[in-house]
Amino acid sequence: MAVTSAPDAPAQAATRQIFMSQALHEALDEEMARDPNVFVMGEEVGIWGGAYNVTAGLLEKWGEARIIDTPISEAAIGGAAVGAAVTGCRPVAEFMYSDFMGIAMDQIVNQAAKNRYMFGGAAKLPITYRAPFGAGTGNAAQHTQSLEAWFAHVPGLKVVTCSSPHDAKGLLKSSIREDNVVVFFEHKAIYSMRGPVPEDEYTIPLGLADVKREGSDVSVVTYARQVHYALEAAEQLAGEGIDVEVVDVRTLYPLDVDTILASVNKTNHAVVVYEAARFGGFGAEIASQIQEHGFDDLDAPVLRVAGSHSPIPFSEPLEKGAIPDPERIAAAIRESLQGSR
Amino acid sequence: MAVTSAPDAPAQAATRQIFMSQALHEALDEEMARDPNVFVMGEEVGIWGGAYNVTAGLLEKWGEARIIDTPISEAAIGGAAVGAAVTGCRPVAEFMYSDFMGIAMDQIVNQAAKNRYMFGGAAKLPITYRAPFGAGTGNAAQHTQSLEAWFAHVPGLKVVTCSSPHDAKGLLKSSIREDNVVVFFEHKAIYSMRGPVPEDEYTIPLGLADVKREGSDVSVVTYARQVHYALEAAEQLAGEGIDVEVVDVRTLYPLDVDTILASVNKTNHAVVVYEAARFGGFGAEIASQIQEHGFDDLDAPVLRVAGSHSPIPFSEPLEKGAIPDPERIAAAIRESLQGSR
Amino acid sequence: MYRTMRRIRRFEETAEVAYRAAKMRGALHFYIGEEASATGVCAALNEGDFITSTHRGHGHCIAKGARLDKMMAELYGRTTGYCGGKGGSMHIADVASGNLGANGIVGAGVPIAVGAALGSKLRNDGKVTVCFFGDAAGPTGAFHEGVNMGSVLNVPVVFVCENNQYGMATHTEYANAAPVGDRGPAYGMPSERIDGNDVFEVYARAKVAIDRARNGEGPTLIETITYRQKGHTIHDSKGYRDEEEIAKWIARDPIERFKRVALEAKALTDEDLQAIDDEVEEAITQAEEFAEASPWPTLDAIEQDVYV
Amino acid sequence: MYRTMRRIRRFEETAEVAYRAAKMRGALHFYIGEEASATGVCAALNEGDFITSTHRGHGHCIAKGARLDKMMAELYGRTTGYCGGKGGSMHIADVASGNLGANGIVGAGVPIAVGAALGSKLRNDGKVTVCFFGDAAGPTGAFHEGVNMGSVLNVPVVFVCENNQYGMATHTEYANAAPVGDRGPAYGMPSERIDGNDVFEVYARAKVAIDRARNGEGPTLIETITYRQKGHTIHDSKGYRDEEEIAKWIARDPIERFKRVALEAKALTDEDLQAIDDEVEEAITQAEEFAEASPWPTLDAIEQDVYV
Ligand SMILES: Cc1ncc(C[n+]2csc(CCOP(=O)(O)OP(=O)(O)O)c2C)c(N)n1
Ligand SMILES: Cc1ncc(C[n+]2csc(CCOP(=O)(O)OP(=O)(O)O)c2C)c(N)n1
Ligand SMILES: [Mg+2]
Ligand SMILES: [Mg+2]
Repeated sequence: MAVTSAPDAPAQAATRQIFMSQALHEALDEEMARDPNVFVMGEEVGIWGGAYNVTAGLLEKWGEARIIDTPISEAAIGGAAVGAAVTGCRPVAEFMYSDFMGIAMDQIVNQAAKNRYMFGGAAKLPITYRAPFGAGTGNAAQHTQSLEAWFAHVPGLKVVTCSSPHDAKGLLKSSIREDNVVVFFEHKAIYSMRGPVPEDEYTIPLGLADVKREGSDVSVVTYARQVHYALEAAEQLAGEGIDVEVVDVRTLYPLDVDTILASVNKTNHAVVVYEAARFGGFGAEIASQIQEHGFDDLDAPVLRVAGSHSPIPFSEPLEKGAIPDPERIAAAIRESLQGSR
Repeated sequence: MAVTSAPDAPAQAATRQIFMSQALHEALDEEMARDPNVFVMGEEVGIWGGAYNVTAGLLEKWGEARIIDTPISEAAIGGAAVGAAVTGCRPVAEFMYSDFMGIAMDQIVNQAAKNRYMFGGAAKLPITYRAPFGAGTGNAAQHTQSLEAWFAHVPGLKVVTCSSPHDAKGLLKSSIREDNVVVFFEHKAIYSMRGPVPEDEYTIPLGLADVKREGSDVSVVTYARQVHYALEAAEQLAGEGIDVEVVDVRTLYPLDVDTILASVNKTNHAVVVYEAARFGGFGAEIASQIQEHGFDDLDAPVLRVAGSHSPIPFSEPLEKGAIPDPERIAAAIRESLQGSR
Repeated sequence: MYRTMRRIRRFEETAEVAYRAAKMRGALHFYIGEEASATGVCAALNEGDFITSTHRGHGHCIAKGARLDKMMAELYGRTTGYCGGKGGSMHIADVASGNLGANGIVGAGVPIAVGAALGSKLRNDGKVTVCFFGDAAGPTGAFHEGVNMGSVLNVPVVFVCENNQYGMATHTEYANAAPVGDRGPAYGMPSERIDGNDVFEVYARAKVAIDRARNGEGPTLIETITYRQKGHTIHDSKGYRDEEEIAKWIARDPIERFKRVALEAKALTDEDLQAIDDEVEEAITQAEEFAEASPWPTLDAIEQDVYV
Repeated sequence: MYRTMRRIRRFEETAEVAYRAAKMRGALHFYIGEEASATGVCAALNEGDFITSTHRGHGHCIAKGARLDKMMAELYGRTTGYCGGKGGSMHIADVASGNLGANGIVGAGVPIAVGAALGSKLRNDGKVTVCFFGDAAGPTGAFHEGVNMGSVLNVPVVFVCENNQYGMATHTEYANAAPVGDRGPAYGMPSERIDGNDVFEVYARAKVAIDRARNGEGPTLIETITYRQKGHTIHDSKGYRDEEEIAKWIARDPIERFKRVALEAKALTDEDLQAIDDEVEEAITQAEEFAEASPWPTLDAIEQDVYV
């Protein structure tokens, strides 16, 4: 894990190595302690402890009133969060897999995202929708999607991802404290990744990208699990004398365009990496902004490395081949630099 | 209406001026006559005749077996189309407003779009989902969205739009004949626009963009209602000596990148126009592709003119201001050309 | 209650005239003929209780205590409207008075109401939420998920299905395999179908359900049987209903009926009613003038209120 | 029917061993203990009739007549599997035999089944569709919209809720405000709750419903009460059930029960059963060998089969 520059993480505080799932758990637990209006609802968040163990133990600690197991009713989960939020609660609603958010799209998009606006600002919706996303677990097409582009395109939502336990905790805490609707995506292949997390409390503001590795030759702009693949590619290329900068955008909306542009201004080359299907994915927004605002900085087109134009296949070799990996990222970086070096 | 170059529209056939709603109606009617497996289902498609009159009269002609009024059950409409299609029908399922597709997202995305793939090619899903979209009618935030970017991002779907009665009819007929799932968006502000439609039967293949106006200085790439605004802007700018080419992409997936690139190769300037919220909209995909494949052709960054980062407001001046109009398109064109002329 | 029904009726009649004079646009759904439903139910609520409403929401809004001037201004799309002109008829909310909003999505208010009631349970604030929805919401997934969840979580909510016989041109008996008000057993809660044009009955039955909810005894499902005297929207001129049916229901008009009963029972005199009518008329005139005189929003408002 | 149940049981036991030997990955949901439900229902179907299945779909698939070798190969992720390795356990379909697919989305099969039945009605092909779903699908909007629409459109479909007591760790009585099999009245159709571990009863009751559907008399809702003997997936080792409960249900194992009844009634002898077991064992071995020997798909397959 490269250095993170979270502005308010204490510089010398004691840290431990914990799993990302544990970091998320701590964020929930601490925010529940901090604010009695925070509660958690979702399928299997209580007795089971969450499909990825994030909420394990919270039911025992906080009781049924605040750790609410729901029936399989994604639309009602999405909508109940709206009603609870408008009337003063601060719900954290979990979708077991982001793939199931299709069922709740109306509530998330037509209700949660728009209520404040439609009511002329007379309502506040401090909701956090948590959802695991991404491939790599052999769960096939209906449990592996990366749908962040849908939500980033919806005015009224903020969209957050995380690539490390440290970021996960700090960003989730900020998301819960937000007075806006946040869709918080957790990549399921990195729940069991360990990383340093301070003992002391900290938060990470939304809307700030983080340079996970500094470099001078090319900017790789990415988020969530692909940050790790990008870092691997960077290590690989370091041996070839290519110095790669890796920018983790973290928050998709609001997007920290300044940090991205500053990086491209330095490197003059950009590769955008995301796991979702390439066509129409969130990386297209990043690429568009880079070329629009950094046109004169670019020595080569912004390239994209992304998922295949297919649902995620089940069979292991196919699943692996359907999403970016360090080799494909490295190849795109080489392509980007071709001619300019 | 500028000249359309639909390849298989007979050159000299008799045409009439009809509404876009009528053109769509004819497409449905003709395809129902052509193939007994075609049927129409949706809310108020029968007795009421469709919210925008497209299906008016079809119930009387084809009967309840093939013009099926459903309860308000968007998920079931989306899913029933899947079951009917897999077993050999060719359903045309209508969502009264594309805004309601949030309720059917799971069925459209997890079922319709993926069934064939998940089953290893052992199923065919000839479904057409029709849906009115877009602003301009004062119907406020939940009846005016432009959600095409969601669907274009989903492998397994084809996404079609139309900007004229001629295109509407030809493209809808092709969509119905497609053996894949098509999401067919109709901009509700142009249902009552008239245009020439041949008397004789014709179809327009999916996947072909159409140059609605030729020009040499800048390429405006757009679709649906914004084609008209782009043409208005082009007329306006012609007076200033700026020669604008207007490319109507028509099919968002598969996207006719070749036609777009050929245009940019000629003009060296591109402005992408769409009505949806700018951030993460489909225009980002178009812009990304142009800069990626046409980097050396570009004398300026690809600019985007798009909707505000807000739900669509109700009040007339706000609604107008929230979406692109000819003035804003013209301004972006001037900006694109600034410095290079 | 007469005042409330009269306010609803006259508000809408006035809006219709303004709309036809092109002073408004967009969708306008009239509650005319259904006034007893919102009025009776809301009369049984305490101040501070919550409601969720529908696309046909003027009645709920007025019955819950909204100001006519701010409503009318919203229909006019002016800054002084409840939503500053951003919402329009279909999205009027008055969160301060407990109205969590009209809703353009059929059925969508049901889970929202359950969430509001869940909040009340959590905060132990003693409030009840009433969820209004139309008969055509009966087939929606949101209705089902919401009502089931409300029952499972045992929250203080009352589901009120307003059966005005139609959803657009579709008859309720076509769309619903069984009447909504008969479905209580499927959700482990009491349910009943009542005369929605009798404001006294509506009040009495709603009161029982609301008390039950407030006492922590769980949700109730009530179907108020009524009739949409006008078309689905102001633009509906379709011939899917016969005149006879409409006439039959106009004869059962809830306001006229109230008058008859009240006069017969000598609870009110003609003069009393006239006084109320006059008062309502004044409020309506004032609302219209207020709306007409209010400023239009400016373009800088477009991207405001999206986020806090 | 014994053969079918035995095939299901042994297929899954074999898959479990292979999975634990890391020959498979992803999600694996065992139907063990519930075999009588799929077996009884599918035995009452004609060839060519349709079913929709669930994430726990091996039983439905086998009972509908699928080949074990192609199923096993799919679990192994090989090209020779039903889906060429693209679907895996949760997405096996055999459209040719009428199995319209397992489904990873709880409740999502319900509208699909209604659509298949609607197709049959349109084509007048005399086919019936059976929709299998779990008890935890009872609260979903898809269930409600689908069942209501099936009733409204009066299509030849039979809804079979397999109540195995749990959805993951959530007890069915917690999630469902009322049992699914009691909800017929809410959808204007007959419904019943039956012993899902008694293959004869399941067959008999399913037959009645299927005949009814085939005769154009409309849908039926059946709840087969059974038990998930294993965890939710192969990875489930949570302690939310007590051993006693599990033991009680293992004592009611549908296969052992069938044996007892068949032997007592002298319908079959020990030798008959043994012969079937041997035959099944051979098929299983063959399936495993077939899967093991089958090639992995190559990368060019990734973007194939997305479109026709
Ligand atoms: C989910 C959804 N589907 C369809 C519509 C379009 N629509 C608006 S109102 C309406 C009829 C609603 O009928 P009902 O619920 O009975 O209320 P009523 O209009 O009779 O008051 C329909 C179909 C919608 N707004 N939302
Ligand atoms: C819509 C949806 N929500 C949640 C899940 C996650 N999930 C998979 S199986 C399951 C439990 C299903 O229980 P039930 O329907 O009773 O079937 P069973 O597993 O008992 O066979 C859950 C919650 C899902 N697959 N789909
Ligand atoms: Mg109605
Ligand atoms: Mg179950």
